[in-house]
Amino acid sequence: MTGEQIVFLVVALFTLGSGFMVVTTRNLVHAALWLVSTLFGVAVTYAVLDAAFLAVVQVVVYIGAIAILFIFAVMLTRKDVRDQGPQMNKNWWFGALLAVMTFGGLYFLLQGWSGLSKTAAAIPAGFDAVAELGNELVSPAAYVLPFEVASVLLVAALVGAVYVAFNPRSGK
Amino acid sequence: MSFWNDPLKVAADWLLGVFTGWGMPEMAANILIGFLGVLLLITVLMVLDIFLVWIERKVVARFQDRLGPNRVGPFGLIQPFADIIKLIIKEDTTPGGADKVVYNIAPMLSMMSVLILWAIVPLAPTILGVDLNIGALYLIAAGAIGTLSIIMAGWSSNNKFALIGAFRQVAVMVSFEVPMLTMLLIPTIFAGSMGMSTIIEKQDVWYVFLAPLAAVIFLIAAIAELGRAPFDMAEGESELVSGFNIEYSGMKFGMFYAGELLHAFTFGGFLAILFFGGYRFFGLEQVSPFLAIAVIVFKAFIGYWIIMWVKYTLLRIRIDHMLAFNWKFLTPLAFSLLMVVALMNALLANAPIWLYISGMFLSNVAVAWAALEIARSVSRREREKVEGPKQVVEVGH
Amino acid sequence: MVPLSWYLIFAAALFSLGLFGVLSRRNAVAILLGIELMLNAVNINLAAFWRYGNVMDMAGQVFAIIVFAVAAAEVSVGLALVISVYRRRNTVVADEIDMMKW
Amino acid sequence: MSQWIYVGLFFIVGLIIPIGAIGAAWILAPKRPNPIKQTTYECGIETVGDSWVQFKAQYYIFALVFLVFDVETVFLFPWAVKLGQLGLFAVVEGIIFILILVAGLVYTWRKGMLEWA
Repeated sequence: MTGEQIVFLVVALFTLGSGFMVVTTRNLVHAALWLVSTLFGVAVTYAVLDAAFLAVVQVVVYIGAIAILFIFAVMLTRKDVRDQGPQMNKNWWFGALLAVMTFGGLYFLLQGWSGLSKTAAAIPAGFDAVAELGNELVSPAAYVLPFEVASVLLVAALVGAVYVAFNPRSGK
Repeated sequence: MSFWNDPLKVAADWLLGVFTGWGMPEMAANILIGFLGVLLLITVLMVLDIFLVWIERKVVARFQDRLGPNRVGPFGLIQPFADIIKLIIKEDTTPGGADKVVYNIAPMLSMMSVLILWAIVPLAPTILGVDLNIGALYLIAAGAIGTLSIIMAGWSSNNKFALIGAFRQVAVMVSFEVPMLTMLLIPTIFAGSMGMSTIIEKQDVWYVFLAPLAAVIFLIAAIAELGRAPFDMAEGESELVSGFNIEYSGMKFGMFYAGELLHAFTFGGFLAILFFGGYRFFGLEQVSPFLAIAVIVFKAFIGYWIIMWVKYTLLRIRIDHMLAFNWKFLTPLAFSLLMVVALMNALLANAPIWLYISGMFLSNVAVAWAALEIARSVSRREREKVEGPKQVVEVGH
Repeated sequence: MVPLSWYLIFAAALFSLGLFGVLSRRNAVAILLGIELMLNAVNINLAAFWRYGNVMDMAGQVFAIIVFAVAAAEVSVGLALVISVYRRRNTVVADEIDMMKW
Repeated sequence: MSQWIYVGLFFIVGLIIPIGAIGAAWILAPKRPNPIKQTTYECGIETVGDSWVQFKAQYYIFALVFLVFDVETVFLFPWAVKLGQLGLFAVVEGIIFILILVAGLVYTWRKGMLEWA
């Protein structure tokens, strides 16, 4: 077993453990904090995969913005957070069954696929993923349309969210 | 002689020889050497941090026409060590009802978020931690961890003041992150890379001459990110007692305090790297890496001193004014500056260097002037709406 | 070297955890937390396929970045809806949000 | 990958140092807790009610606006890295991107959501 495999296994177990805590913890602030550690684990996975840009963006966007937003939202809807009633709905066993079946099905499908044991080629020297990404994102032959549409999507989300949550008619 | 030119490599090679001589595999030896180097750097930083306490207290004393610490040791130099001994042997109380695990993790994360920033600081052409090609974003990523530590501290303390302070501080930090990100784009455009060492190498002309307005906005956003006056909403002694760290005592409080000081110094360093040429000073860095380190530390101290100067001169701003300042003035200004710089960069791409520099400089000045004019006319209109036009007052006499 | 299958199985496990969270939590905010896990699992797959396929072809990373944008949009609108419902109905339990049912 | 090992080392050492400092304090400091010491500090006044006070929704608005701007500005970094080699066309694309972003800011501003009401 090489060093890289050990790093991967440690990170994967840490991430999955945190992910399990996210879906089972009763205290929602704790669930959000466990989400942060899951997301950090995923960021480390990107780093292991040499996707440096994705790794930092994961930390900046998910931990720096989305997790903060979750914590704010939990604190704004505080009454139910301390509700000590069951945090799982009555069909939770069905959800668990479906999740296990999904995992089993995916595992079964992956088993029969030939590309599975593929190993990665070395990254060519002097290859700058970020510059390449910049090239692709603005060249008309590649992904300029998704790039601009993403901007429109986010502005639409902003407008919608602001309108829904803080409609002046609904009180404050 | 070679140690004088490239101390890091010489030391690493020597250590590699020693470790492999003990029968260690080369990979493990390299990681161990990296670990020792990181440990050395961070230890030096912590010692520096101790002296930052002394410097900060001396400087604030001078600003307030006092002497500052002068009893323990010459010029009070031993004072910070006495403070540390006190912090260590002080009883560490945990408030009842606190969320113990989160409460204990928060100060560690706060300190860590500052220390990891030094991974990307190039101290000299040959002495740098890691030359990540996403350096500028790494700076923001470390800040995200700091933001998280504040909200964890505020929430887990089970104290109203702490939670309100944390919320305010986080709102301010995240808001000012937008102009900061935008201003990080400008050195990135000039250098064509996000890596800190590339940004320094490309700075034949300091970027502060190309984009003075960007340097000013970055400084403002950095001060807000640090949570220092005039943006110290979290502390707000008169309203919130001490903000998010109110329930912390002993060494855990010390971590927040030392982290804040080191953070300020680190941002002084980043200001120097991004806009003032980093370790470069008229070819001095070519003479010896040690001189390069001296140059960058000196520049970082100047940046730190400016941050202190602002802190002890200005008053705290009310939170609504502060957020309005960010979203209604600084963010639009930052985005317009970014658009102007990108456009000028494309238009002047083939121009001679003097035209490029003066064009950039003048466009920055023009943007700043226009922004201030608009702000002035808007604020005049606001004032007239509240007070009524000037003439009416005189007629009423 | 880590084989591709490890990443895919890791992502599948994370996806299943997220699915379990979405299907069985009562709190609407917790359901959104589960969705985040599922989106992250997808992103791991995209990054792994980029690394194990042709590195010069950036499609995997571009897709992952678009997923980031979608996740941000989803969180902002989703949480805004939850807060809006909380203000009108004083609850964030998904089962009790049944104004569209009769 | 190899450079990330050093970043990982920074994370590890950056955690070890504060743990060491707090651990030293934990070993050396006296520990005599009593209920009075552990009460919540509120300037000597006894705590009234719960620490989980109701928050202004305004904090959430700012976090929301920040989220959108954060994601979009991060998108601009690859563009900025490559800007020197790309033509005017790419610059115009970036400016359109920023203008769409500013339109969102203007909308929130006009709606009065940026006021601390």
